[in-house]
Formats: sequence, structure tokens, C-alpha cells
Amino acid sequence: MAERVAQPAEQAGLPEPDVAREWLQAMMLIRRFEERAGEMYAKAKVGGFLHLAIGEEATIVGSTRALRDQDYLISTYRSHGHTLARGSDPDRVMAELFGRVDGLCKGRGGSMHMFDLDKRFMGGYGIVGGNLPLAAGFALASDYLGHDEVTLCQFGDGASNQGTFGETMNLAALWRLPVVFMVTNNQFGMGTALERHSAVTDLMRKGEGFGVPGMRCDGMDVVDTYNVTSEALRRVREERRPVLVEAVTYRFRGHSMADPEEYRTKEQVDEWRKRDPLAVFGDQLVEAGVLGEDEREAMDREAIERVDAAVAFADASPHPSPNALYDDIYVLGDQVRGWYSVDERTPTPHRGEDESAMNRADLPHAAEHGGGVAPKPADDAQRDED
Amino acid sequence: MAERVAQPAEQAGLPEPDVAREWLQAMMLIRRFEERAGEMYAKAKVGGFLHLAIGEEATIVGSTRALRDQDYLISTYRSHGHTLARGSDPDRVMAELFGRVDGLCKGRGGSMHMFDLDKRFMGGYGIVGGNLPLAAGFALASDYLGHDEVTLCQFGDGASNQGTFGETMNLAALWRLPVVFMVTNNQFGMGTALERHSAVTDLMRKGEGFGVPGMRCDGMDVVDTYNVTSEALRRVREERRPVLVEAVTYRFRGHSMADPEEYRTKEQVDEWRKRDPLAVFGDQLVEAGVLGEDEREAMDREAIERVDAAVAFADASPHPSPNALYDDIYVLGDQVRGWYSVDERTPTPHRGEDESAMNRADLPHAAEHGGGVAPKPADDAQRDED
Amino acid sequence: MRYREALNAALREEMTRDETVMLMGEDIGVFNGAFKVTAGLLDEFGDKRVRDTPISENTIVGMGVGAAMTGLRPVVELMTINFSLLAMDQIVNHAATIRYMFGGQVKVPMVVRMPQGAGHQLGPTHSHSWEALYLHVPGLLVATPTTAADAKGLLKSAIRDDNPVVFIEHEYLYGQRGEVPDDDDHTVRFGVAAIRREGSDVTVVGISRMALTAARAAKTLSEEHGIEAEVIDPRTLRPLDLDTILESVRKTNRCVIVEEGWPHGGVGANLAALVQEQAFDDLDAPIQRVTGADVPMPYSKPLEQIAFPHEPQVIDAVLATFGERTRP
Amino acid sequence: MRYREALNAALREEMTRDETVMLMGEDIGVFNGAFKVTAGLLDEFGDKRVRDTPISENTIVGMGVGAAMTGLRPVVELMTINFSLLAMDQIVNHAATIRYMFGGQVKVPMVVRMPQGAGHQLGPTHSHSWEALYLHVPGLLVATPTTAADAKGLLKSAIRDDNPVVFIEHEYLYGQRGEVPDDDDHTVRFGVAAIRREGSDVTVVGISRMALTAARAAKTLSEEHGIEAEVIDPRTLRPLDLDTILESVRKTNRCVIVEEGWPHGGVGANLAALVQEQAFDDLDAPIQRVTGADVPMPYSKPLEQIAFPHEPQVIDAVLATFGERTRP
Ligand SMILES: Cc1ncc(C[n+]2csc(CCOP(=O)(O)OP(=O)(O)O)c2C)c(N)n1
Ligand SMILES: Cc1ncc(C[n+]2csc(CCOP(=O)(O)OP(=O)(O)O)c2C)c(N)n1
Ligand SMILES: [Mg+2]
Ligand SMILES: [Mg+2]
Repeated sequence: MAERVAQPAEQAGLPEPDVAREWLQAMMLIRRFEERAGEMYAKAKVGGFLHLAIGEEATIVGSTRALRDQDYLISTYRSHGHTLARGSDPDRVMAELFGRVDGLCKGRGGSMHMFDLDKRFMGGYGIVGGNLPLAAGFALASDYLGHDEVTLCQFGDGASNQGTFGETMNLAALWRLPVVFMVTNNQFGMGTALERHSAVTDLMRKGEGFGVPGMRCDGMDVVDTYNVTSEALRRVREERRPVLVEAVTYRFRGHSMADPEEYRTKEQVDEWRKRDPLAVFGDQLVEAGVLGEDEREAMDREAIERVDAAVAFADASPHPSPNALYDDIYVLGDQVRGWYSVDERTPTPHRGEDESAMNRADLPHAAEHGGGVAPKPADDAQRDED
Repeated sequence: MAERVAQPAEQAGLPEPDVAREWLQAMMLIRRFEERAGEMYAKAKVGGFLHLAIGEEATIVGSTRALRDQDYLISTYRSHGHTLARGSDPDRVMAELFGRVDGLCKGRGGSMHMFDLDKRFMGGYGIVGGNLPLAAGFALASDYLGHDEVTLCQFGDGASNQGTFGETMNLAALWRLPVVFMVTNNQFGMGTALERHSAVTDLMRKGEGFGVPGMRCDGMDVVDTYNVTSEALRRVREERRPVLVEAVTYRFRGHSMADPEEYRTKEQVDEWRKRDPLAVFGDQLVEAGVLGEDEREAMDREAIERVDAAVAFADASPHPSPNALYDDIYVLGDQVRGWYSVDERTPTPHRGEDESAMNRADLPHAAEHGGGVAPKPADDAQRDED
Repeated sequence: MRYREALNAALREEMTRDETVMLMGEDIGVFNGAFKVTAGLLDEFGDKRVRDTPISENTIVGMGVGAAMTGLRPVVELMTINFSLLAMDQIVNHAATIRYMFGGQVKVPMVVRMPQGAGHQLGPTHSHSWEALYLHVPGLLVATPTTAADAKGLLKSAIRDDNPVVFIEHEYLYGQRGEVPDDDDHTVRFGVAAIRREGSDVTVVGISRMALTAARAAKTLSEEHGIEAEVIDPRTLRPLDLDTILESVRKTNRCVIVEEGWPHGGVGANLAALVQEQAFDDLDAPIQRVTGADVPMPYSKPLEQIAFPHEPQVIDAVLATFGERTRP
Repeated sequence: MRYREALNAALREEMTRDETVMLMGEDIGVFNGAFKVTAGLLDEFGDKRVRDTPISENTIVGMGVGAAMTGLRPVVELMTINFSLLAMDQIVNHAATIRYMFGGQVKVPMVVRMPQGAGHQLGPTHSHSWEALYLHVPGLLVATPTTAADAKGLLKSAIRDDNPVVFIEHEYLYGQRGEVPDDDDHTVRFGVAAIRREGSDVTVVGISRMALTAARAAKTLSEEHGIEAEVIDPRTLRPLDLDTILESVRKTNRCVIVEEGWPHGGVGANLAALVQEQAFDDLDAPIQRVTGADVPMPYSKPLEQIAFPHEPQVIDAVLATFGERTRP
């Protein structure tokens, strides 16, 4: 595509066979994982909002593969793929969707709030635009501590209208922070098309007024995304200044599971589906002789089996015990020994540090509902929103 | 200066003699008014923060003179000049500084919060960047109601880093709102120099990433400021899209009255003072034979006398009665008959609508202090901060 | 009619009644609203009066304030109250303050609508109940409608009122049905509480959805414990109809307040302080508060369910005012 | 040493003690701070550790959160609490929530410092007292130091603590002097109230500057009315040392709470609710609250002075707990 500083994919050609296969494998895992997540949502195994990135796998894998292990990645509420691409255990990602104790976040965050410190996946965030300042903060810490990590901050086209966008671009440029901002332009902010929410639709230019140069990649092409992101990361590392990369892609599914998609035509979706990043890249590899059709199918089966195992694991994982309700709000220690008298649900001052010791029956709110047994009100509402 | 779309002042030449004299007169009034305001602050006749725009008079008068009576002007906490330039009664502006009942805002707002609906001066605001969304709202209403007013929104270089800047630029451009944004670049946000707070110092470019074209004027030159602002207003009116004008100027005084000015050199201040907009424009007029030296002095005396009268008026105006404490919080009517039980300072429910009827002695908090008699604590603090 | 439909009807009627009423918000038009409250209004009134906005909460609200100062009656929808923190400066330092600060020269007739509430497993960034943050602020009016009829009547009053109104809806209530007078001029005045159930033994004040939970608990209390609870729904928290609550407490001598939000500095704290100030000698027992847990709302269903009040906690609190408890 | 100097010393000592402690804020460096709290620190520690920021409250705080998650201990200064509304999303939806939301994988050891308070005629956008907005939020710690010694001790504790702390200073107190132990390890633990004056007749709780107003009133009450007030300064509102307040009330049987902020849903409301819940039978009179007026803070000096509490209102409220009043 135009205005690209990096070497175009078609010239760059394909990566080494093993690398190429691993990329395809990663995209397949994400695709199959999300398809199953959708099914589990329909079965009410998964609650809340579920935002799938199906169609955006090349953007996710191409950009994360350009990172080194020590680099930080931060994303949004649409980040199953990002945490999987970073290497998180699919079992624990699925368990988080199921809201179970073995989930990445012990079932506290759910689909919108994934986090895996070991993999330096610094989280999915539910507040649109809220993750940009955090990313600049990671980069500030790296710079301050003299570490050479770079932060990759992924957010959506709609998020580029949030106040934090301008504020963060200016600060990152002013302080020359090592961060690559990647705006995943999937053409819509929820039901609002790009041209209806952003005066400038050429998103790679949106940071220029704040001194952040732009690049663009074809977010449906994993190789191009990899190349452009790699170049952006190199510039950031060497020039010590932020870069904004626009990844042009498309969301094949609805914004969330409850989306009638009245804001776009079936034709438009079909047009983009012709460019399905998994099909396109898979075909490329087969044509290039890097991959045999049978091998390709075997890889896909492997992905499906991995996801089956993840579902089984998640289903077997227990719900958090009500005793865990108050865990991890505060770091307890000499300074804060407990948040006693910071909760008056009970007629006597509630003492956090004691709660874990209580057995469920004593828990004020536990009386009504056993673990996982869903009470009516929530269900009514749930049904109503679905 | 460069990148100017409007006709340069030197070519445009001077306006009609009467117009030119009126501009100079307006600048003189603002200058003398602010000098006296500073003296009154030293005498503790004026409290709180006092931000003077001395040095920025050409920016203020040049831009406001380009407005028609029906156009809206909105500014910041540094807006004595703007409200005076709009035609507010100096008596009432000074009375507001004194915190008296005859002040533009009945003494409730003070220096930072001027407002004069009759003159369509839509306010000075204490929250940096807070006035940009309001300006877009005025423009939206004009557009919606089919009126052809344009809004001129003035803010500072420091405010261009606030999240509302990017959000408002995008919305104004997206909705094609009739608003001219004028960033008064006086080189500093408080004690922070432009290049230390903004990655892009070419402020006229800061809106481009959001689809708002930029223009620039010499904010020390009233004619150039007038011409560029007029051109911007014309474009906005005809093309129905926002424009960002950067007025390059300088603040001769400290940020507020309590500013040691350690962040800039005396030399720099002296350099800019050589371009004092009143002196420069006055000399131009004298050289051009539009004005005689004696006439010029007479105009200045007139300004001084006008300000003397304003001080006398303000000093004679009474302090607000404590009974006024609860006035104008809510529009009372059938819907909200009073904000009874919305104030528990008194052991019995406080009834707002009755308060005005009470006499001072009954007012819970009035016991200690008579009108204007300052209690010690506040004074200590005041002294300490000065 | 569902609560959501009642709100939709209120918007439609007021837009028909007054040309200056217009709507702004994220995905309220083409998408018909995240919770479908504005469904059909774009088609009916066009994109001049029903405006999809970019994701810019602070500026959307601020534009509403500016437009309200210059002749319009904007109704701004924030997708949920959780995102309203981004707009808090415009709501508090601007909308609520402008009229007073400028000596009454202008008014700000606008409404900021937003839903709140837990129960849908939306997790720690999408599930909070923050009416307490807004009732704290002078210059604002704050409504928390519980029934479809109140949703409609209060929204119509809010739109017609000349003050800035924070109008707090509830995601669970959107799907609930209720009788709604189909009179175009059915309005509900702010500052008038509703007595949902008469009773002489204990006063139970329930906010928003919790007024329903309180009513259910009252039924059980009557059937299983022979305790007749008077259930009061304040309907608006600013202005607050304290008198109705006090009258009830002077009759029952006991008071329990039920809210979904956090305990510290919540609505219950405010009401408890007011009631003990005004009806101290009438109280036979400490005022009990039943609140959400003092934690960010977790995603896990069982954790979420124990993190906000249900009938048992209300019953428990009521019994406590009689010196009894169901649990040791 | 002045309160402002005590804060400065705390910052200097902690920065010397721990390389990862760094400061960010508007005009804290070259300008030495709007209220001079950070005076000299840029010269001493350099611009890597003392950073002047653009005017971008939400992002400054958010960067602090991010940096705290990845190894630093940022101390972010917001010029006044009034501007903190712009950063409320990062403070509440991010700083306070992240550790819990992510199952305890990270901590957010940061401090957000900001002053509040009226009395300088700064008007309706610069004078409010909003500790109540922050004490509402689980996940945060909230400090409101009154004396120079506490300012230093609590700030050092806040910086060393692994939780996000909202540290609320007071513009009037900056200029006040007090004894400060010059021990580099003088810290004050959160959650421990200070008894400023012992007394057996009435418990008066004062928040921030109001603890001084309460102490002055106590002196007058003793001299002119023979009433011995016990004055308690909670020092931190989260965690809250309720036990010390309850102990005192059980002894005095009377309680008055004095705060500078707005009455509805204020600190006083929260404490009154807690005290009547826990010490109902010990109370001989309704708990009285003395608060700021329910209005945006006006600029006019006489109006501003009657809009926040002074001695007479405290004395009045205390007498009211004895069934007497100075005024008809
Ligand atoms: C501050 C905030 N406002 C609104 C929302 C509701 N919301 C969730 S996703 C979304 C659209 C975001 O679009 P984009 O940034 O393009 O990301 P995408 O969903 O396309 O990945 C909105 C409005 C939110 N979560 N946070
Ligand atoms: C939101 C907010 N943050 C901080 C401040 C404190 N403050 C007042 S003026 C100012 C500097 C603004 O600089 P600029 O926008 O250039 O305007 P100028 O003062 O130069 O006219 C600051 C930081 C404020 N009033 N509001
Ligand atoms: Mg998108
Ligand atoms: Mg400036």
C-alpha cells in the first residue's frame, strides 16, 4: 500500500519456512479459539461482552511477531488474539473467558481484561483510549531504567478520537519515548464507520500534528504487517521517538456478540472476506511450496484440538470461591494490614484480612447463591440484552 | 510572517483613520485597565489569581474587531481584555475584580470567570482546555438554529496539549462547525516554555491531523491579526468548516501576580517589549499622519480616566449580601421549587428558597464575618501565597 | 411497556414537542443505541437532531453544555456511567457551575443520560453504580428511575427542566416491563419520592434497581416474618424528598437503605446521616445499610452475584433492626 | 518547618532513598511548583527524575500508572484537586482497578498529590474540597494530612506503599508551621487517627484544615462553655481508623464532624452513618455535621467566607448536641 516506509511485502517475499508455518499456526489458533469462544458464549459458558477479532489475525500475529520477548504489548477489550500471540496458555485464556480460578486473571477480568505478566502482555482494557497513557508509562519506565524494551500499543480507529490520543502522542514525542502506537483500523468504531467518526480517515497522519510520524501496513497481510512493524520498532529503538502505524484491516464478525450489523452491507463484508488473512497466507505458502495441503489441514486440526483441550480445561476449572471476593484489591503489608472498616455491608466492621478465613456460609452475600448457580435477575437481563 | 493565507499587513496597510484610532483606543483601555488591576491586587482590593494579558493587546483587539456583534467570543481565565474589547462596561469588569454586586457576574466569578451575555462574550474559564468543547457547542447551536453567527474560541499554547483539543478539532471538522479556534501562543504555559510542553511548536499545524487547516498571524500586530482573523472567519462562514489560527505574541508580565519569572531571561522579555503592540501601532499611526502626538496622549489620558472611574465605581459597589449565597445555583420553577434538603449545614433541613428571605444574622455561616471583613485564616494563607 | 421503550417514548415525545431538543451520543443513531433506547429516532428525526458522535466523552458533554447555553436542549447519552469519569470535568466544573459562576446570566438546560449497574458480567470497567459521585455536586439534578412509568415521566421532566440533569438509568431495568400512562404530558416531578409499598414496621429505602429488590424482600418479610416494610423509592437524589422518608421513619422507627454502589460515601451513607440528624429520637435501632461490596466489580458470575445486594441481605438487615439475624 | 517544606523534605528523602521514585507534574520543575512544594528538586535530582509535563492531567496520571506497573514509583502532582476530574478515569478505572482486575499480577505503587481548599478567593473552578469523591473508591488509599509532621510522615508512607494513593494537601495549610521530627525514617502509618485534644464531653472529628478549626473551637468551648471536646483527626480516610472514633464516642456520647467540602455524600455523611451503625446506643444526641455550603465556591470574599466552616459553626453544632444553641 501507499506511503509505506518499510519494504513492501511482495518484494520482501516470505519469511523462512519454519517461521512462515509458525505464523500461520498462530493465526489458526487464534481463529479457532475465537470461533469456539463464540460458541461457548452462545452456550452461556462465557458471559459479559465478547469481542472477536476474527479477520484481524494478520494484524495481530504480524505485529506481535516483530516483538522481542522483553518488549511490552498492550491492547484493548478485543485481545484474546494478542495474548495468545504473545504465547499465553490457551487453557488459561479460555478459563478466563469462563470466569474460572485458572483463568489468566483468576476470573476477575473476563474477555475484556486479559493480562499475562510473564509474557509481557500488559493487558486488555475496557476503557476506549485508556491504554494509551499506560503504554507511554511503560516506555517511560523502560527509558528511565535504561532497559531497551520497546512498547507496542494497539488500539482501534475509534480510540483515535479520544482525548488521550492527542495527549499521549504529544508526550511520547516530547519525551522521545520508545513506543510504537498501532491503530488497528478495522473500519468501524462499534457501529460507526470510520468516515462518520474521524474527520481525517488517513489515520497514519493523525499523529503528525503532535510530532509522531506515521506508517501504514496492510493489516490483512501478515508479512507486510510484520515488515512495517519491524521497521517501526527499529526506528523507535534507534531514533528514540514514537511512531504511529496504521494497520488497515476488517472485523468479519459483529462488534460484540449482540450486533445486528445494520451499519454495513453483506456485500462489503463479503468483499473483505475474500481477503481472509488465513486463507490468503495459507495459499501463498502452499503455492510457494512451503506447505502441503495435507500439512495445512493437519495444522488446522491441531489448532482445533488445542482449543478443544482449552475448553475442557476451562470447564473443569472451578469457579472462584466467594472467599476470594476481597483478594488483591490492596497489597497488604505493614502499611495496610487490611481494609478493615472500609466495608460496611455487615453490621460490624468488615475486616478484609479475616474474610479469607471465613467459610462461605458466613459470607454476608454468599447466602443466596452457590458457586456458579445463576440467580434469576441477572439471567432475565442477560436474556434481554442478547 | 510565513504560511499566512491572508494578505500581509504591510501590503494591506492601515485601516480607515477612525477605525485605526478606535483600535488604538481599545488597546490603550485594556493596557491601562490591567495596569490598574495589578495595582488594586497589590492593595488587596482584588483577590484570588490575577492573570494579565499585557503585551497581548494586539491579538485581543485585532481578533475581536474582526467579529460581528452576533458572533460569539469565548476565552480563558486571562480575559479582562477580551470582555473589554467586546464592549463590556469597564465599571462592571472592575467591580467583578473587586468581587462586588455590580460586577459582571455579581462577584461570583472574579478575574478568571468574566462573562457578558449582552456582548456575546461567553466567558472566561478557569479549566485549561475546558472552553474548547463549549465553543464547538455554540457553533453547533448556531448551525442547528440556522443562525449565521461564528464562534471565536481563544485559548493558550499550553491548552493545545489538553485532550479536549484533539477531541474538539475532530468534532468541529467532522460536523463542519462554524468556529475559529485561536491559539494565543504567548510562548509559555505558566512557567513552561513552548518547546518544553509541545512536541510541535508550529502550533498552526497542530489541528491538521484532525482536518483543521491552520493560519498564523503576528499577534503583536493588530492589523495583521485583524486581517488573518477576518480571512479565517470568512472561510469558516463560507466553507462551513473550522480553522485554527495561531497568534504569535508574548506576555510581558508574569503568568499571574505571584510569578518570580525564573523561567525566562530579562533579555528575552526586553526583546519582545521592543515590539510593544501599543507603541508600534501608535507610532505607525503618527507616522502615517493618522494621529498627532498630542492626540495620542489625549487618548491615553482618556483611557486612564476611564479606568479611574471604573475603580471608583467598583470601590463604591457593595459586597454581595450573604443572602445571595444560594442564588442562581438552580433555575427554580415548578419543577425545582427549591433545593430544600440539599444542604445540611443547619440541623433542620436547609431550604434554599427561604434563605433569601432570612436576614444575615440567621445565616448559619454569617455569624463570624461581616461583609468584606476578612477572617484571619484566609489572610495568613493569602499572605503566604503572595 | 419496557423501561427502555418508555425512555424511547419520552425522547420521541419531547423531540416532537420541542424543536430544540436534540440527541448526541456514541452509536445512538445508525446502531440504534448500545442498549437500544434511541431505536428508530434517527430514522424519525434525521441526523441533524440525532447525532452519532466519535468516542470523545468529555467533548460530547461539553458541546452539550455549550449548545444548552445558546438555545438548544441537548440530551447527551454516555454509553455507560463508567465512561462518564472522562466527562466529569465538563459535568461538574462546567455544566453544574456555569450558571452560578456567571451570576445567573445563562442556564444550562441539558440532560446527560447513562445506564449503570451490575449483573451482566461486564467486569471491573463496565459494571459500577456511581450515583453517589453525582449527588455530591450542587448545580446538578440527579434522577435514578426504577419503573417504566418513572423512566418516562422523569426523563420528560428532565428535558423540560432548565437545569443540568444527570439521568441515571439501569442496564437490568431496561428489559423490565411496567404500566405507563400513555398521556403525552405524563411527567414526574423531581423531588417527590414514591412509596412502593405501605408498611408500619420498618422503612426500607431502595435506590434504582434496589427498590425492586427491596420490594421483593418486603413481600418475604411479610409472609415469613410478619414484618410489614414500607418501601420508598426516592426517584431523584437531587433534589431529595427527605420529608417522605422522615415521615415514614417517624412511623416505623426503623430504617434500612439499599443501594447497589460502594459503601463508603454512598447514597446510604448520605441518607443515614440525614435521617439520624432529623429523626434521632424516632429511631429504635441503628439505620442499616445494604450496599454493593467494597470492590471493583468482578467478572466471575458467582463473585459478581455476591458483590451486589439481593433479597437475603435486605431481609437480614431488616431483621437486624429488630435485633434478630437469620445467620449466627 | 512549614507544611510545604515538610512535603518537600519527604520527597527529597524518598528520592534519595529509592532511585525509582520520580516526580511528574505541571510546572513542578523550572517553576518550582505552583505552590512551591517541589522547590529545588529539579536542581538536586535533574530532569530525568523531576519532570515538567504538558497540561494533560489524564495522561500524566495514566503514564504514572503505567510506569508504576513496570518498576517505577511515580509521584504525580496535579496542580489542584479541581483539575483531577480530568484524570478521574485513570485514577478510578485504571489505578484503583488494575491490580484487582488482573488477578493480582501487578501492583500500582504510585502517589497522586494535589492540594484543595477554599479561602484564597480562587472562585468556582479552583476552590473545592473533594476528598469524598476519592474515599468512595475501593483500590485507592486516601490521605488528608493536617500538620507538617503528618504531611511528611504520611507522604513518605504513601511513596513506600505498594498501593495507589490519593494524597490530598491543603492550600491554606502549605503556609502553616509545625514541629517535624527530622528523622529520615519518620513515617506515619495509614489507618491510624490522631487525637489532637483529649476531652470527655463531645467527640469532634475534623478533616484536613478543619481539624485545626475544630481544635480552635474546642479551646473556646472549654473556656466559655465548660465543654471538653475530644478532637480527632482521622489523617487517612482509606483505610479509616473507625475504632479510635468509636472509642471516643463511646466515652463522650456525642459526635460532631467538620469538613470543608459539600454536605451531600460528604465525609461527614460517611462517618455519621458508620458511627450511628456502630455506636447507636452510646449516642445521646444526633451526630452533627458542619460542612461547606452546598454551592460552587464563590469568588467574593464575604460569600466565600460564609461558604466554608469556621469556629462559630463548630461551636454551634457542639452546643446543639447538648440541646443548646447560641442563636435563636
Ligand atoms: C471510554 C469508552 N467509551 C465508550 C465505550 C464503549 N465502546 C466499547 S468498544 C467501542 C468502539 C471502539 O472502536 P475502536 O476503537 O475502533 O475499536 P474496535 O472495537 O473496532 O476494535 C465503544 C464505543 C468504552 N468501552 N469506553
Ligand atoms: C485543567 C487545568 N490544569 C492546570 C491549570 C493551572 N493553570 C492555569 S493557567 C496554566 C497555564 C496555561 O497556559 P496557556 O494555555 O499557554 O495559557 P496562558 O496562561 O499562557 O494564557 C495552568 C497550567 C488549570 N487552570 N486547569
Ligand atoms: Mg475499530
Ligand atoms: Mg501561553
